[in-house]
Parts: sequence; structure tokens; C-alpha cells
Amino acid sequence: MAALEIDTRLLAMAAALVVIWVGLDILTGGIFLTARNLWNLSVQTSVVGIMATGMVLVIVARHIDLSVGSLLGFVGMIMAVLQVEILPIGTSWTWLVSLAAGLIAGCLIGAFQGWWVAYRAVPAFIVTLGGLLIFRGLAWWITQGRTVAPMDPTFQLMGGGLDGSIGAFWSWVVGAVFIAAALFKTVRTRQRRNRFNFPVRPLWAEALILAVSIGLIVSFVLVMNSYYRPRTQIPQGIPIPVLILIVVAVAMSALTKVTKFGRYVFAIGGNPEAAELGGINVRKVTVMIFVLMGFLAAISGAIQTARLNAGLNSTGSLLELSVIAAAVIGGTSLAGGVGTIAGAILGALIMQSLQSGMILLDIATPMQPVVIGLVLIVAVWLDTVYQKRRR
Amino acid sequence: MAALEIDTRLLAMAAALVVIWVGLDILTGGIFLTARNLWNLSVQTSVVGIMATGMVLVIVARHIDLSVGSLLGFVGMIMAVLQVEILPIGTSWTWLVSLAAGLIAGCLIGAFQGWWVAYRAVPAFIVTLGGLLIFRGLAWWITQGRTVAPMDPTFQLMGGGLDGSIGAFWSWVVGAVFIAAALFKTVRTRQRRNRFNFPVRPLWAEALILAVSIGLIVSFVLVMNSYYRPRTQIPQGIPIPVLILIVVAVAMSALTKVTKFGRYVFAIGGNPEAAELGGINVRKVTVMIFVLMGFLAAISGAIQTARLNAGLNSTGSLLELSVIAAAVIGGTSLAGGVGTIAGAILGALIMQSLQSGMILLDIATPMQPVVIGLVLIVAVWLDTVYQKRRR
Amino acid sequence: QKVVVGVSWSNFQEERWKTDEAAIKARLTQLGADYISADAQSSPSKQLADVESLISRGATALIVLAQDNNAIMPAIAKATAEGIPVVGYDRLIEAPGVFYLTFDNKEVGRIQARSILKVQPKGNYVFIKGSAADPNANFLHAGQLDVLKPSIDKGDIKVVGEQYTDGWLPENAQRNMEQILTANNNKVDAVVASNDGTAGGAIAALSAQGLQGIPVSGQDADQAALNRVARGTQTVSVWKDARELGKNAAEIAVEMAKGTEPAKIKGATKWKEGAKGIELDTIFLTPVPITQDNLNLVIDAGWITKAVACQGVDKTKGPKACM
Amino acid sequence: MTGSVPLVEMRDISIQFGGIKAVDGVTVTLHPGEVVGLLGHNGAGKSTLIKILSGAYQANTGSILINGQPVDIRSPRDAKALGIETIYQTLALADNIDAPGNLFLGRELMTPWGTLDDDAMERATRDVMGRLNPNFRKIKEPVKNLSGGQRQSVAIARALHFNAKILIMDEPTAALGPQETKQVAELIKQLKKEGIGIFLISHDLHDVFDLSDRVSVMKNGKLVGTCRTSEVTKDEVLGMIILGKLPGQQTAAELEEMH
Amino acid sequence: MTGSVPLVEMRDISIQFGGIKAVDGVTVTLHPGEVVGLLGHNGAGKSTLIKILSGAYQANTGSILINGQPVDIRSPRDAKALGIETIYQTLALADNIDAPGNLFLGRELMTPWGTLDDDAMERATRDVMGRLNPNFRKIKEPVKNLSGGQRQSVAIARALHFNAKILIMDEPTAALGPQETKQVAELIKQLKKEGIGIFLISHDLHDVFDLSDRVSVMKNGKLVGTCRTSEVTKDEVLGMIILGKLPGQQTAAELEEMH
Ligand SMILES: Nc1ncnc2c1ncn2[C@@H]1O[C@H](COP(=O)(O)OP(=O)(O)OP(=O)(O)O)[C@@H](O)[C@H]1O
Ligand SMILES: Nc1ncnc2c1ncn2[C@@H]1O[C@H](COP(=O)(O)OP(=O)(O)OP(=O)(O)O)[C@@H](O)[C@H]1O
Ligand SMILES: O[C@@H]1[C@@H](O)[C@H](O)OC[C@H]1O
Ligand SMILES: [Mg+2]
Ligand SMILES: [Mg+2]
Repeated sequence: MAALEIDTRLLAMAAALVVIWVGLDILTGGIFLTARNLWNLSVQTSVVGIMATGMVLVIVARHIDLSVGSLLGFVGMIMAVLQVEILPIGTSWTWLVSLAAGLIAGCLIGAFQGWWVAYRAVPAFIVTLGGLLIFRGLAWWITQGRTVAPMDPTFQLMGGGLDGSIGAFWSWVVGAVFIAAALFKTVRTRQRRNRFNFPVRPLWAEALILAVSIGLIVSFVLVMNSYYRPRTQIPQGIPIPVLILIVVAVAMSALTKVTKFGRYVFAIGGNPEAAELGGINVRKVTVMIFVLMGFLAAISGAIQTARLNAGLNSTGSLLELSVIAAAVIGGTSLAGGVGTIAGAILGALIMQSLQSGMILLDIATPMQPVVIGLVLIVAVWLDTVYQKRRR
Repeated sequence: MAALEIDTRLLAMAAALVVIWVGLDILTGGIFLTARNLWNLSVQTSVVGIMATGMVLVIVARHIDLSVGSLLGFVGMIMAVLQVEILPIGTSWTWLVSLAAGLIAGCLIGAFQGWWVAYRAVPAFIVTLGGLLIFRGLAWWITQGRTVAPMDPTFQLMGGGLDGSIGAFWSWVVGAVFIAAALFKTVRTRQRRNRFNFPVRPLWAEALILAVSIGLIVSFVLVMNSYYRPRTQIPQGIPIPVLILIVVAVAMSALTKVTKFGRYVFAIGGNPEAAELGGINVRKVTVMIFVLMGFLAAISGAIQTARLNAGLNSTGSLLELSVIAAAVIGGTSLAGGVGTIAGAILGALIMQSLQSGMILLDIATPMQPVVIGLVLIVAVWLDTVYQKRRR
Repeated sequence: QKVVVGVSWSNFQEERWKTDEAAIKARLTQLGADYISADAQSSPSKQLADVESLISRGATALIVLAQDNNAIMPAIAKATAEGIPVVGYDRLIEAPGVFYLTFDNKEVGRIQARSILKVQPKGNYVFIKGSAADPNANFLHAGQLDVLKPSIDKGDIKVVGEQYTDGWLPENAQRNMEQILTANNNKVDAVVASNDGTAGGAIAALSAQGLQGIPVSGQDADQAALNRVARGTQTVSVWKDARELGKNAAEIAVEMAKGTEPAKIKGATKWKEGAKGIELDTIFLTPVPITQDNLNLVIDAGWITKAVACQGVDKTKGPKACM
Repeated sequence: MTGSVPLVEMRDISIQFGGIKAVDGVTVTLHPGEVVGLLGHNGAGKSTLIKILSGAYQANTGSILINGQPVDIRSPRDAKALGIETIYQTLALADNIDAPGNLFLGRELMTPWGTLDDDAMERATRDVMGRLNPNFRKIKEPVKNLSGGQRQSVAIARALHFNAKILIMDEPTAALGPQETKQVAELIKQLKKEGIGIFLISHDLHDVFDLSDRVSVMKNGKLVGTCRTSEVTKDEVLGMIILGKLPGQQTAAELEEMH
Repeated sequence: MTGSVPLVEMRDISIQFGGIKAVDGVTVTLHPGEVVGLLGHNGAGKSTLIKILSGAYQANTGSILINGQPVDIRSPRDAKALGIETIYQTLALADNIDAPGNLFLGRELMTPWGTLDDDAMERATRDVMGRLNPNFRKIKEPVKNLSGGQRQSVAIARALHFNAKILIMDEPTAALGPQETKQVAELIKQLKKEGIGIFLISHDLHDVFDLSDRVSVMKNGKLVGTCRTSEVTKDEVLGMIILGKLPGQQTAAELEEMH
């Protein structure tokens, strides 16, 4: 087991997810683990999952972002208004321009908030609490509360609606790319460690891990391809928002693990003063973190707006809580310095599984938050216990 | 100036409040500083003010309580249901029993949350985020979303409605008690410091401070007494919720300054590990903090329910944000270890003044949160700058 | 003395209230009265503070859209004590002396159910209810059941899903609808959604399954919803002509501010079917179901332009109003 | 002295962090009026060992006896109740509180009214700090604004003020100036006379030799051995620290190597 | 040597915290290949002074010259760009990161692909730590799990690894064992030979005398004076520290008093 050298904490979370899935599947009489439900679940997870990856960095650096829900709503509204009221309807570039504008707006808002945190030393809790109020107000103000619809057809694809999946062929291509990447990474790592005569995993362990990874990738593609377009036999394949989530997750994982920026974020979280004394430009890094968070919230805003096929002033209300909860359930420590991207996505998946599961189980609406609240507390508690054990 | 030995930070905040008041009075053409508006303002501030005093302790000890709004709503609902549906209607003790039950429920919920934080080491952010969901759900569940009304007439007095004030005579009595207490405290402090030959304030400074304190007390009573019952010449006097706020503020101030418990809370905030090594029962103190917070939220729940004369499942939604903001604007540091009760109440007053001021000024609704958000950020920023200067 | 009418809004989350406000404002200006207002943003306690502020600002009459019909009572008591007349707007305020001007919410629910029942008398029904925290959601649902109960009892209609929508948020409605579809393997024949926002969310979920076109109800005649009606993805939106309601409210408020007794208001009738049985003077306006057949009604009334209502509608197959 | 019942006996103590034994089967004793120096390379396990006695950690195996009685120390409170005071290597001060607040933390002086007697605590602090560190003025300042040595003085004052029976000092003078260090040495001698037992961890061999009756040397979590300071040379002790062998087992060549 | 242009000149430096001058008009110089010991009682202002040079604080008045050129050091980054490396009294480590991560913090080695080269950094860390602290094994452990001395070794290694021109060492050996301390002393001598200028703050008068060419003594934020170690006795320096007077001004009685 030790020879596998894998993050046992992540493994425990994955195990928890499996338990929840199987449990829900039994309780729902086999509905939960159908291809359709898993497909839906993956789409529902994407909005929170994408933002949770950014929230990991924010929290690791000892900050918090309460504004992501409002920011998502505001940016979504900007994109909707651009498409419906400002840009010419029906051109091939309408969706692109409005999407770009939204992403830029997200980055700018992130920079604005980051600037207050980094250069004006206002606690992120306050800045983003302010942001929560400000951007919710502005989202309302843009259209004075009117719902703006419908979205550009190309833009709608981002929501993973009826046509918003990449189909069987491309899903297999994506799967193949990931398998190739896994193989390549394994080989490279061994080469590099051998260069310094560092110990490497035994070959059987390496093979086992690779086999499991490939198995997971293949099953994922299989599940996505076993869900057909309504009343046809054409496989849906990976939905576009899920594809975006996957790309974001890989990019953010790499960012935290193999770039200076990622290293600095963790250093700041470990000891901000030491990071500054060590020569890191803490303020610049802090602004970058919030820009990134704003960018990810904007992507989520695009997906959510596309999914609803409408810009609404209420989009994203209270989403900040789910996003933070996902990151924390995923092992990110609110004291800073600790967190993983993969964990956050697992966290989002757990939260979303519970939420969908309860609807499938037909649990009374007011009791749903009660269950979620309890699970949240117990999940984080189990993680603490587990961490202590390992020490 | 130095001879006065007063907390200049508080003074700066008080100055800010005066500026805001005068500004709003000019902008509203003299409506803001009428006795009626100030009287209303004081009542409106009491709910948030009472909870903010507890939030100071929570934040000083490096925790956070996101559940206070839900807790308030849940406890309010319990009291309402007891009065309307369970206890006999119209007895002289109905209000008392239901109030006591509510306060006990608040303490128990606080203990429950504190237990998770202290003995199970789950971060308060998570526990109380869970609590936010759980208690909001339960508040709904109790009556399946039905509003419960009307409240017991005696209970209603706590809300400061039409009869909920103590009248001119008793207001003057309260004023006199406070003046006597101020005099007594000054004399005692001088005596005690003389005992050890420690330096004391020069007499002129002592006299000046006393004179200002007495002046403030007298003006407060005067204002409360200049607001008459509708269409009469009978002065309202101090509203009961405001009286409760005053009592809570004094008690909590004493708690933080002259009791072991208060000292321990600050020590834990300064360095939890050191507090533990120093022999403090950190877990017990932590539970106590949350019990106190629950108790104060329950008081606020009683006031709010009495004021609305109805138990609603939505009461207190989002109030946690105002409460935290009040504490932080009042100089409580989210990093722990720093905060004052008086500051928190000033913070609540500033927030509430802005909120009412904007309604009086007829600022477009979506712009109101925008303004509040900006003021929040700027206020905390100014405080940071001011703190840095002094260093 | 100049008449100042203070309007306390419960929120502006739904699109309709802006129209209500414009109508009230316009009529008051015509009548030479001042308009002041406050928005409680869905919070009953803020609404109480709002009413206090409106009184401080010198309101001589109040129009109140109550967020909660019980929690509004202390505010009404204050106003009454100050001698300020109150018009209960759209939602019932059951206190003596209050003038009650509305479209009946239960009736709205009934209309929704009736319209759906007409096109889909049998099959699997789903209820997408309003916010659990909004008592109106239950009134609407009660109205819906009034109509559907017999068919449900007979077994013609099977309820295969019923969920509240947290905060009336369309995205929550969408998620709930998705789960209900999953649970029933898409075997859903009709959706009774309680307003246009939640209908939008439900329809987004249906479209993702290629089920757009099955009957869905709504209310408020939101622009996006009327466009959906035109395209055929939503069956009905209950139109409560907010302009009429607003205009009437303004007139009544001004008259009462000038001292007219509620009972003397033109067209007022006595009504005491509220929970407490208090007798009130009321005027009820009639809600109108808008379907493809009478879409021209809203266009002709200037509620919405033809361009917006018919955007993207196939001119050949679309409703008459869009031709 | 070694014949009598020891004041403290830590018997066969082990603790592990994440599978690695930081302290491994260590037995040490301390008699009243005795100073025992605890020596060892960095990471040898000295701090970890004494933190078990002070209640900060719980041993995985082994037992602790005070005056021959087995005791169960589960928290710093338990240790304090047994008269064990500790100066931690990390000082363990509440940064936001001033010197008197830290000095009396957990044992505040109270007025007859049941409120904190800040004046009395301030008075007492001025007294004890005046003896320890005559340059110290910042009584009312939060200790985070103090220099490294000033902070250490506060930590020392706290351990000394409460009539400990057993005193644990983990590098008590690491940050102190020469004058302050001398004061602490004087104090240790004074306390010894009063019959208090002291565990002293220090890297300064001179100091340890001057003050200790016996030294216990640790290496990689294990006890190398314990000697009376009167019976060994500094070089032999250095040999114990570096080579991990008892004086009798050290060869001349090995000792030469060290220099 | 003193005649040439100094490597560092801190001229008339003052800084205050909340109205109180922690450093008050201090001037010190450092030449290439020279070690200057900075001495003074606890709270004298030593750490504060050198933190101004390392960019952690900004002086209220005064100027800094490097090789005779006035420089403006506004952040630790500026100092590092000038070749100034610092071992802080508080160590300044990121607790959640392992030794290689801390050692290369802000100056990571990169692969040709533009990604962190963790292996190369690990290799280099094993090398440098092996020399400094042979018992050190916990390369992959977050430094919060290291002992006091192990942490200090990491901080020292970091300052040494990057070819500083000017090295500031604030109590570098306070937590180190005898063997590790000796290693550091050797290193200092080595660096001196390479022409690096070193400010050394230490409370160990022996060490300071062994290693320094000159000592500057501070008292209550002011400079008492600077002497060549070859020209004064330890007792005279102790007199400077405690009495705050230059050797010439110290009376025999005062010196006696000190002991
Ligand atoms: N951030 C700060 N805020 C306020 N006062 C400070 C701050 N830093 C240091 N001081 C004060 O400045 C003075 C000098 O402190 P400094 O740390 O430079 O002393 P030092 O000579 O390094 O002492 P030591 O030998 O104990 O490390 C002390 O009195 C200290 O209390
Ligand atoms: N909380 C912890 N988690 C994991 N390992 C730890 C922890 N505390 C100490 N260690 C490890 O235990 C070993 C002993 O540490 P300890 O602090 O007792 O050493 P020490 O002898 O006091 O050293 P020093 O002289 O440097 O203070 C070290 O290798 C250290 O890395
Ligand atoms: O018009 C509706 C209103 O009556 C209800 O209370 O809230 C939702 C709205 O859509
Ligand atoms: Mg140690
Ligand atoms: Mg220092």
C-alpha cells in the first residue's frame, strides 16, 4: 500500500463518494447509478466544480471569496444583455464576443477585489462580502430586474443542453488523450527521478496505478456514451460543460503543482510574512489569485446562463456557500496552506450527489438543507479524524 | 489629548458616525436627525447590535458564526409556536415560558455547534454553515412554512412596538443609574490605581471625560423622550429592545474586560496553542462562547419576533452578514485576538444608519446594496490605514 | 396639504413589479400627488423598517405589497395609529380599515391548473411550486389542487413529482425538474409551475431531454415567458395586468389620503373570506390566462411589443398574433 | 540522592509522529533539588520528551511517576496541577496580550468582587520582570511587539512565578543577552536550593556543566545514557552527543575526529 | 581595510514604533570579507536595525549605501537583488512546505519546460543540508514538523545557497546543537575568505569574539560604539553592553559590579 505513494486522503474521499453513490442507488431503487443520472450529475456539478478549483487557491492563501455567486450572476447578466440587446442577433461571432466580454469582466472584477485585499489590506472576507452585495445589486440594476432571454444558439451549447455534448467519437478521442497523457507522465517522472538516483515506485505499483487510471477514464467515457439523445440511439458523449470542467481541473492542478505561482500561493498560505521576506511579491500573487477566481466564476457564469438559456438577476444566489463547502469538504483547510484541486472536485461531486439524491428520494424540501448541513459537518469531521490518525 | 487615555480608534469611529449622521441629515433635509427617526433607528439597531456583541467574542477567538440569522429565525419560530399553538393563550406566564424556552433553545444550539468546533475540531465556518442550513430548514419544518401569529401581548412589548417603551420617568431613572455608575467607576479606578502608586489621569482629564459621558447619557434620554406616542403629547422614552441592547452591551463589555472568561477568549484568539499550554481549558471556553452567541441570538430572535408580531420561517435570513459586518466595521479583526463591544455596537449603528438613510434618500433599490458594499470596504480600509498610522 | 403616497414593495425579484411601480407613479403624477417608496428585498423585518421610514418621510397614505401577511401587522398598526390610510396591494392584509386591491392568488393557481388540464386531461403531472418561504406559494398550490383534485382522485392524473423552489430561483427549478425527469425516466406529461421564472427553469430541463412542448404553466406574463408561449414551449402565463392594478391603487390611495372612507371608494365591495373573517372593502381585478390563442391581448394592450413576444417564432407555424 | 524516591520518573517513554518514533523507550529521572541537563543533537527528541511531561503531548507507551506515584497527564492543566511548570522552546505566549496578562494566564489574580485585578497583576509583573531583565519597560504592550529576548523573559517569569515543584526549561536562554542569561543561571541555583527539580535543555555545554548535577543525552529519539557531571568531561559528553556512545565506549580516535 | 569604500554603510538610521524609537541614529559599516558582530541587551534594537537592511522594515530617517552608492531598499526583494541574504531570528519559513520548497522559495529551479524542477531542488537540498546538519533526514516533511534546530538549519541553508555578497545572521545558532554550531562557525570563516561581508548578531560572546573582526554594541536603540575585537577584551565589551559606555569610560568599580 505504501509503495503506491498515493494521496490516501483523496482515496478516502473517493471511497466516501462510492459509498454515497451505492447507498443512494439502493435507496432510489437503481435510479441513481443510471447513465442518465450520472450524466445529469456531471453537468450539475460543473458550475460549482469549476469555481471550487479557484476557491481552493483563494482559501489556501488564507483568503475567502464570498462574492463568487454574485459575480457569476453579474457576469452572466452582462453576457445575456450583450447577446440579446446589444450585439446583432444571429451572427456567428455574437456568442464569442459576449463570452470574451464576460470573461474579461470576470477578470477585472477579480482584479478589483484582489487589489483591495492585496494593496489596501482589507480582509478578503470584507471585500468579497462587499462584492457580494455590489455585484448582486449591479446584476439587478443592468436590466432593472428583467429576465433576458433567449441566448444565442451556439452559446447555449456551453450549457450542455440538447446538443451540448461532443458525441461518442470525440468522447473517445478525449479519453485517448488522457490515457496517453497518463502514460507519458508516468514515464517522464521515472526518467527524471532516475536522473538523480531517487527512489521510484516499484514497477507493479506503477502498473497498478496506471491500470486503475485508465480504467476510470474508459468507464467515464463509456457512461457518458451510454446516455442517448432523447428518443434516439445516438450517444450524447461528454457534455460540453463537463469537458470545460475537466480542462479547468487539469489546468488548475498543473498550476498548483508545477508552477511558481502555485508554489507561491501555498507559501503565502503557510506563512505570509515568511513569503514576503523570502522575496515573493505577495501582493501581486494575491491579485492574481482573485483574477483567476473571477475568471473561473465568469466561465461558470457562462455555463449557468447558457444552461438556463436566460440571464436572470438571481442567478448564482448563495452559490458561494456551495463552492466554499465543496473546497472544504475536499480537504482545503480554512487556516490556509493546505488543499488540492482534485479534492475540491470530489467535494463538489459529493455535495451535488447528495442534493440530486435527495430530490430523487423525494425528501421534503425543507429537510434537504438539514441533511446537507449535517453531512457537511460530519464529512469535515471525518476528514479531521482521519488526518489526526495519520499523524 | 494623550492625558485622556481613551481608545482613539473608538473615537475615530464615533466621529465617523457623527459625520454620517450630519451628512444624512443635510441630504434628507432635516428628516434624519428628528427624534422620531433616531428613535426608530435605535430600535432597528438593537437586533443586530445585540448579536454583534457576541460575534465579537466569536471572531476574537478566531472563529466565525454564519448560523446566527438562521438560529434567530428558528428560535423565534419556537417561541411563536409555543405562544400560539401550544401554551394556553392569554395567561400571564405564556410569554415568560415561551421566552425562557427560546433562550434555552438558543443556548443548547450554541452548545451543539460549540461542541463540534471545540471537541470535534471541525472549523466553525463549516459547523455554522451547516447550522445555517439546518436551522433554516427546521424553522420551515416546524410549521411547514406557515407564518404563526399573533404573539402574546406582553411578549410583544419586547419588540418596541406601540406600547413597547418605558416612558419618560423610567427613562430618566435609567439615565440616572448610568450617570451614578460612571461616577462610581471613575472614583473606584482612581482609588485602586493609587493603591499601587500607579499613575492616574490628571483631574481635568477625568472631569472632561465624565462630563462628556454624562452629556451623552442625558442627550440620549432627551431624544428618546422627545418622540411622542402618535397623536399625543406622551413621550415614548427608551424602547424596550434598546434597553435590552444597553444591558447586553454593558454586560458583555464587563465580561470581556474584567472576567477570566473574557481574558481567556482573547488569549485563545492571540495564540490558541499557547492558551492551551498555559493551562486554559480552551475547549470549554470555546463551547461557552458559542453558548453565549446562541443565547444572544435567541434574545434577538425574541425581539425580532415580537417586533414583527409573527413567527416566520424567513426571519433573520442573511442577518449573519450584517452581524459580522457590524463587528468587523467596529474594529474586530478576522485574524482573531482583537475587538471591542463598543466598537461592534457603533458598527451596527453605522450600518443601520446607512441603510435607513438610503431609504429616506430614496436611492434606487438595486443601488442600495452597492452603496452598502462599498461603504463596508472603504470603512474597514480607513480603519486599517488608521491603525497603521498609529503604529 | 400635499398628498404623499408611500409604497412599500416586498421585492423586485419578479419582473412584474417594475410595471406595477410605473403604473402607480404615472397615475400619482397625474393626480398631483408625490410618490415615495421602499423595497423590502423579501425581508419582512426590513419591510417594517421601510414603513417606519415612509412615515418619517411624511407619507399621507400607504400602498403596501406585503412580503408576509402576518408580519406586516405591526407596520399597519403604526400607520393606523398615526392616522395614515393603507391600501393592501396584490396580497391580502387582513386588518380593519385596510383597503384590499388584488388579483386572487388562489384564483391564479386555479387558472394555471385549468389551462393545463384542458390540453392534458390525463397523465403524469409535476408541480414546481414557489419558494417554501413565501406563503403565496401555498395559496397558489391550493388553487391548483382545487381544480386538479377530482382528476387526481379519479386516477386520471398521477402526481409524479412535487418540489418547492428555493427562493423562486429558476436554476433550482431546473435542477429539481431534471431530477424528477430522471426519477420517472422522462415519463412526464405536464408541468404545473407556479410562476414564469420557475417555468423557465423547468422548460430548460425539458428541452435538454427533447421534451419541449409538453404543457407548462406560469404567471406574471414576463417577457421571456410570453415569448415561450409564442414559440409553444410554455402553455400559459397568467396575466395579472399590473398596470390596471397600479392605476387603481394610486387612485384609491389618493382618495383615502384626502379623507374618503374605504367604503365610499367607487366600485368597492364588502368581502370577509380571509382567515380571520375581518370585513374589508375590496376591489378584485380579473387575472387573464394568456395562451397562443389570445397572445394578441398582451400585444394590443401594449404590455409587450410584437417584436419581443414573437422573436424567433416561425411565422408560418406560429400563433396568429405573430403572423 | 539517586537512592531515594525520585521526584519525577519518566519510564520507557515512546511517541511517534506519522509512524516515525520521535522518542523511543526513554527513561529519565529527576530528584528534588536536582538539575538534570537534557542534551542531544537537533531533532534528537528532547523537546518532544519534555512536552510529554508538561502535558502538551501524550506518550504512546511508557509511564510517568511523580514522587513514586504513577500519574496520568492528559493536558497542560494536569501537569500544572502536579506542580510542573514549563518554559517552552516556542515560548507559548498569547501575542495580543501584554506581559502581566501572559504571566498570569490561567491563574489570574482576582479582586474580592470576583473581577480581574489588573493592577495587582501589573504590580507583580513589574517586580518579577525587574529582577529578570532590568531593561524591560514595555509592561502594557502586547507581547508581539517585544524583541525575541524580551519575549523569552516573559516566558521565564511565568514559569518562575508560581512555585513550581518541577521546572522544565527548554532552551530558556537561547534568545537572552549575556546579562539576562546570567540572571537566569542565578535563578536556577536559587531554585535548586529551594528543593525544586529542574529539567534543563540547552545547547550551551558550558551552561549545562555549570548548572546540572546530571546530564542525559539523547540521539535519534533514544537515550544514549545519563552521567553525573562531576564524573565526566565536556569532551566525553560531546562524544555522547555526536557519537551516541557512553564515555567508556568512546575511542581516542573517535574523540579526535570530533575536533 | 576601514579606509576603503565599505560594502555596506547604514548611516544615521532611525525607526520608531508607535512613537518609541526602537533604533535611534545608528551608523554601522561592513567591509568585504569582514564579520561585524552586533551586540546589545534584549530589545536593544539589533533585529530591528538589520531588518531595515534586509528590506523587512523601512527606516524613518537615515540612508543605506552599498559600495558607496545610496540605495533604496523598499522590500525584501530589493535587498535580495542587491545580494543581501538574511537569516531571521524568527526563521521566516513557510511551515506547510518542505525543506527544498523553503530553501528555494522565490528562486525556484525550473525545467526547460518552464515547470518547477522539484527533483533538482531536492538533490541540491540534500547536498547542502548534508553538510550543515548530518542528522537531517526529513527532506519531504513540511517544516512545521521539524525540531527547533532542524528548522534553523533550513533557514541557514537558504541564506547560504544563493551566493550572497552581504549576509545577515540574526542569532543563527540559538537553537543549534554543539556540532551544528561548529559547522556554522566553519561556514562563516569560509564565507569570509570568499570576500563576503557578514553582520552577525549573537548573544554568545565567545562565538562573536572568535568570528568577528569588529563589534558594534547597541543599547536602548542607540549605538554605544564600535571596536576591533583584536583591541578589546570580552569584559570591556560586556561593559559596553551592560553599562553602555566605551571601554575608555568604564571604571574599574563598574566592571567589578558586573560580576
Ligand atoms: N513591530 C514592533 N512594534 C512595536 N515595537 C517593536 C516592534 N518590533 C520591535 N519593537 C520594539 O523595538 C525594540 C527593539 O527590538 P529588537 O527586536 O530590535 O531588539 P533586539 O535587539 O533584536 O533584541 P533581542 O536580543 O531580544 O532579539 C524592542 O523594545 C521591541 O519591543
Ligand atoms: N508535531 C510533529 N509532527 C511530526 N514530527 C515531529 C513533530 N514534532 C517533532 N517532530 C519530529 O520529532 C523529532 C524530535 O523533535 P524535537 O523537537 O523533540 O527535537 P529536539 O531534540 O527538541 O531538537 P532541537 O534541539 O532542534 O530543539 C524531530 O525529528 C522532529 O522532526
Ligand atoms: O406574482 C407572483 C407573486 O404573486 C408571488 O407572491 O411571488 C412570485 C410572483 O411571481
Ligand atoms: Mg527542541
Ligand atoms: Mg532580536
